Amino acid sequence: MAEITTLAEAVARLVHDGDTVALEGFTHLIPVAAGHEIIRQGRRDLTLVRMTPDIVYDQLIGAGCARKLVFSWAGNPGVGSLHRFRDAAQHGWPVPLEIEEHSHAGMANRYAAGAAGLPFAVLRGYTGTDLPGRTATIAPITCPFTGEVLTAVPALNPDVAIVHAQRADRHGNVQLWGITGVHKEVVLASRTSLVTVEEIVDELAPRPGAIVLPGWAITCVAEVPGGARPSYAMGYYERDNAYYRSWDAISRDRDAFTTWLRTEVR
Amino acid sequence: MAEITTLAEAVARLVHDGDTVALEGFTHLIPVAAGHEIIRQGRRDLTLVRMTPDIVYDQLIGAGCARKLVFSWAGNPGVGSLHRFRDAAQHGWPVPLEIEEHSHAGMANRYAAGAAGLPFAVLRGYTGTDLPGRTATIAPITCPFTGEVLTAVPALNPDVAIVHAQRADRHGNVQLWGITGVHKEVVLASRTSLVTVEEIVDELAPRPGAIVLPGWAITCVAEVPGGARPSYAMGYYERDNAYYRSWDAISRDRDAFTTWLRTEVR
Amino acid sequence: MSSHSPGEMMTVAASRALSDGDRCFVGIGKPSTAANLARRTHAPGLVLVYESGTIGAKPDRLPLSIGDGVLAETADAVVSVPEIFNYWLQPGRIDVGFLGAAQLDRFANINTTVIGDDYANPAVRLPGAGGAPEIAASCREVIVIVPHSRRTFVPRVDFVTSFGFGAGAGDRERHGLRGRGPQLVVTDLGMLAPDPETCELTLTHLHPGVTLDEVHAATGWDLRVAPGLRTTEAPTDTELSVLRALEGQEG
Amino acid sequence: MSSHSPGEMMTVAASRALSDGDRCFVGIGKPSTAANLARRTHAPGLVLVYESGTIGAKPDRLPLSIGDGVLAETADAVVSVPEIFNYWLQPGRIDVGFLGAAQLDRFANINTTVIGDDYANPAVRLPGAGGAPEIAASCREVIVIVPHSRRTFVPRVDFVTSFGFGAGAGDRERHGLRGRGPQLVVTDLGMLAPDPETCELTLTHLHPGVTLDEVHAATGWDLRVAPGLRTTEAPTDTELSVLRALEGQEG
Repeated sequence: MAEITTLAEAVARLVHDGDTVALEGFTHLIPVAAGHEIIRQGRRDLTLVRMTPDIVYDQLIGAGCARKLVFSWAGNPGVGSLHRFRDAAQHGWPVPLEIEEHSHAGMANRYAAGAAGLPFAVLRGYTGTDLPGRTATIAPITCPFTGEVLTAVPALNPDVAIVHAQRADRHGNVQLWGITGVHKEVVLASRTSLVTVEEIVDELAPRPGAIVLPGWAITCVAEVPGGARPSYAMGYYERDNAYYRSWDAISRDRDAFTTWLRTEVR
Repeated sequence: MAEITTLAEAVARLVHDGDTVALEGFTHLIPVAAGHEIIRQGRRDLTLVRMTPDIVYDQLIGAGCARKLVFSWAGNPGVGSLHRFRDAAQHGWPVPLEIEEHSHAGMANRYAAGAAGLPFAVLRGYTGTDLPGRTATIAPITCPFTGEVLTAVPALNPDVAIVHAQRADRHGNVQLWGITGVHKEVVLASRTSLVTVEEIVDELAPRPGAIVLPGWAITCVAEVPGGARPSYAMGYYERDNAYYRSWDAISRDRDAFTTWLRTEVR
Repeated sequence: MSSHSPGEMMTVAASRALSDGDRCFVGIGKPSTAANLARRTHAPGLVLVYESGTIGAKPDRLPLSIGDGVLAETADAVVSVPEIFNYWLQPGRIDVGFLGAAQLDRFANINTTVIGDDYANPAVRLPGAGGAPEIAASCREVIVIVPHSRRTFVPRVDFVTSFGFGAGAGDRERHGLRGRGPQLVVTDLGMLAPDPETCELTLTHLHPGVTLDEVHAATGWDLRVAPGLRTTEAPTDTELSVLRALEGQEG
Repeated sequence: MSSHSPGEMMTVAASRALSDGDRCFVGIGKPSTAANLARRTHAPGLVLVYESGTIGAKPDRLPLSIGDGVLAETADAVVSVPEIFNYWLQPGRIDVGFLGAAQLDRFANINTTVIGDDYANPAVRLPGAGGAPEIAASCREVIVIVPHSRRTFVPRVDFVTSFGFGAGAGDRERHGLRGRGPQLVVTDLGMLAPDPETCELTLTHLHPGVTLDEVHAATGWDLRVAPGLRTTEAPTDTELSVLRALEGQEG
């Protein structure tokens, strides 16, 4: 049974310096408020995992929380580069950032293997590209029946998964709908998990397209209305596109970013 | 785009002597009417694939349609044995039946690998049991990252998948809900597919718990109300438990079965 | 205290082995009855998971198959069959798996495949594995429910469909199996548990009114008796009335 | 006939490459605009598949991201991200994949990872692979949309993020790749296609008003011209008005 608690308590309890932490949400239901709480609590040396590091990871990286990033596409979607990510990866500011990069198919399968309790996943992927030469966590594997050579990637089993969802009930059962991305996989793959939700309700009325994650498979649930802004929560609010665009200017400059961090997060 | 046609036309077009055919439906939405049509059309030498061969496979086997059965649990659920299956496997009546047996986890993963276009799947399964010694399609596989030894099973890619569902629209998009079993996997794993449905409607109103298979991923759709009886179709009719019980007496005896076949199917 | 049948005692004893909050992988028949009884008595928070993909089912009557519509209608979540095995059973999320057996041996290996030594020409062809091999491998522990008879309780199963303790202590570890295996066997005569040292099944409980001789007569090997053999507590009035109400609904 | 911009010509030319009924794996930006334009003009039955898991999306406006809510709301089915890659892209169910590029070389290999020779200390760190490597591998064919410039059209990409034809003919087959790879490159100046023999990209079309010299000047290798070089048909009034209505809606 998930414990229903505050965001601050949940992050304090689950996220420790040096942990491997995955904040997921494929364009939808991104747990931005939880990311800010990690910054406020001053976590360091995190290995951050995410298929699509975008604004919230740029913020975590710029705030110096991360020593490593595991990802498949790092950018400000529809706008351009992640300047804090580039500054850390290219110039080591504020701290050096190691990277481990995959494709979406590889990352999705790594979570799926983690959720399934397997040490690796098999896919048709990466073939002919320069990624296997740069990423140690890509290896060939031979089909024992046909002899065909495919690609293996190791499971991802983060210490903590953090995702956002629309609703939970008082037992911590979580309901989400719309684009569900890798929400289920990352929660099931991780040793512990935190789900922030728009609201906690007495009963989860069934809804077309909705999936439910049972409360007993989740560690903590925290009610955080608006917790996915500036991304969106279908049925609650739309994506704040102006914010994505405005992030470009804030993040381009170390001083502007530092000011933003001091005034908006800490 | 799926072609919407009659059951007889679809079976005539898709199911040929010697084909590998999977009629799926995990206790729910079992395509019984389609199985009877295969019997009526007199198909022979089929390799029949199904996780849970039950009454309809007992009938197909008793009618002499099959030369091989690939399965994980063969019985009359809640009642007992499949007498036609046993008679074919043990005494070769009406024709000998080769068997290839797996566990549910293995079969489900074989379909999933087939749907994913992979030659094999990896699972933690069969370990320590006598199944690998009897079933050639089970092999060890070593994780290239940890060295751990797991189990591989080859993909299933039947010539034809046949399943039943609640509804389709006029483009052949299929909607089903309740226990969906391996419906999606078997349709996607197979070279061609037939979905029988309770009704064809103008529009598939969204429904909690429902999944949709796009019409372009299906070969034929046929409207066959009651096509899953004596199994059930959630929202349409209940399981006919008396029929499952009555099958025991019919199937125990070759003559009784032959009479049933002549009067009820042919 | 009303009288009870051996079958009722078996179901009640199995239900008591389930703790509130346990996640239980349930097969149809006695396991389902026992699990539903537990949920209505001492374990209201028991999470019922069926291999048909229903997680957290709360049926208001006994389901008639592992894919009964009442399971889907009352579940917290309904997932595909590949998902239930891969994401929910395989990683060890399930506390207790319930299994039956056509044959069970002194090291709790289970046969539901064939009776007889010749796989190709068996004396009896049984239904096969179903979900059992992976339930036996992956659940934290396994409970076997099986009526006691010499036909069933054999020194060595003809076919290992589901692995118990193999040839004895250490075999599960050697195979890399993560679950603890069969920790309890409930029959209509008593209860057995693996010896902590040897993993051989030993008799720990006799059901009320059953004699040791009866158990020996129904067991196909020289069954050892655990130190401090006890008598199972008879079903309470509540257990019996809830069980009978459940079974009366069936069919 | 109203005048049009080079960008409009590029989008229109790409949209024309899509056939009615095609299943198209769509990225955001120009590919999404081109696909939505095609669906509103000559290919109403085009099936739009986005990597966010939306299958058969029918957006009534241009989506703002590959995970825009309008895609989920209008899709025939919404599936998880692992499923969209494993069950839908990987087995070859998609006819056309649309890709962009930061660098594209003469054998249609694509770089979206790093500019510069030193992966650890790149001149420019780009977003990375995303879905592209497997789109390039698994779709029946790939269309690349990319503005023409020497910075982009390089003899050899600094990093192969997505495999085109490697070092030339036969390389896809040697790698066991099933899709036919990039069959069309649409730029703001013209269109390129692989030579049937060598797989080297050759110029097949000039957009109206563009000269061969302009194309050579914007290409970082000695670009060969296909036999029978043609001029792209200018956008029709319908194409332009539908495109402008679409783009007016954006943002």
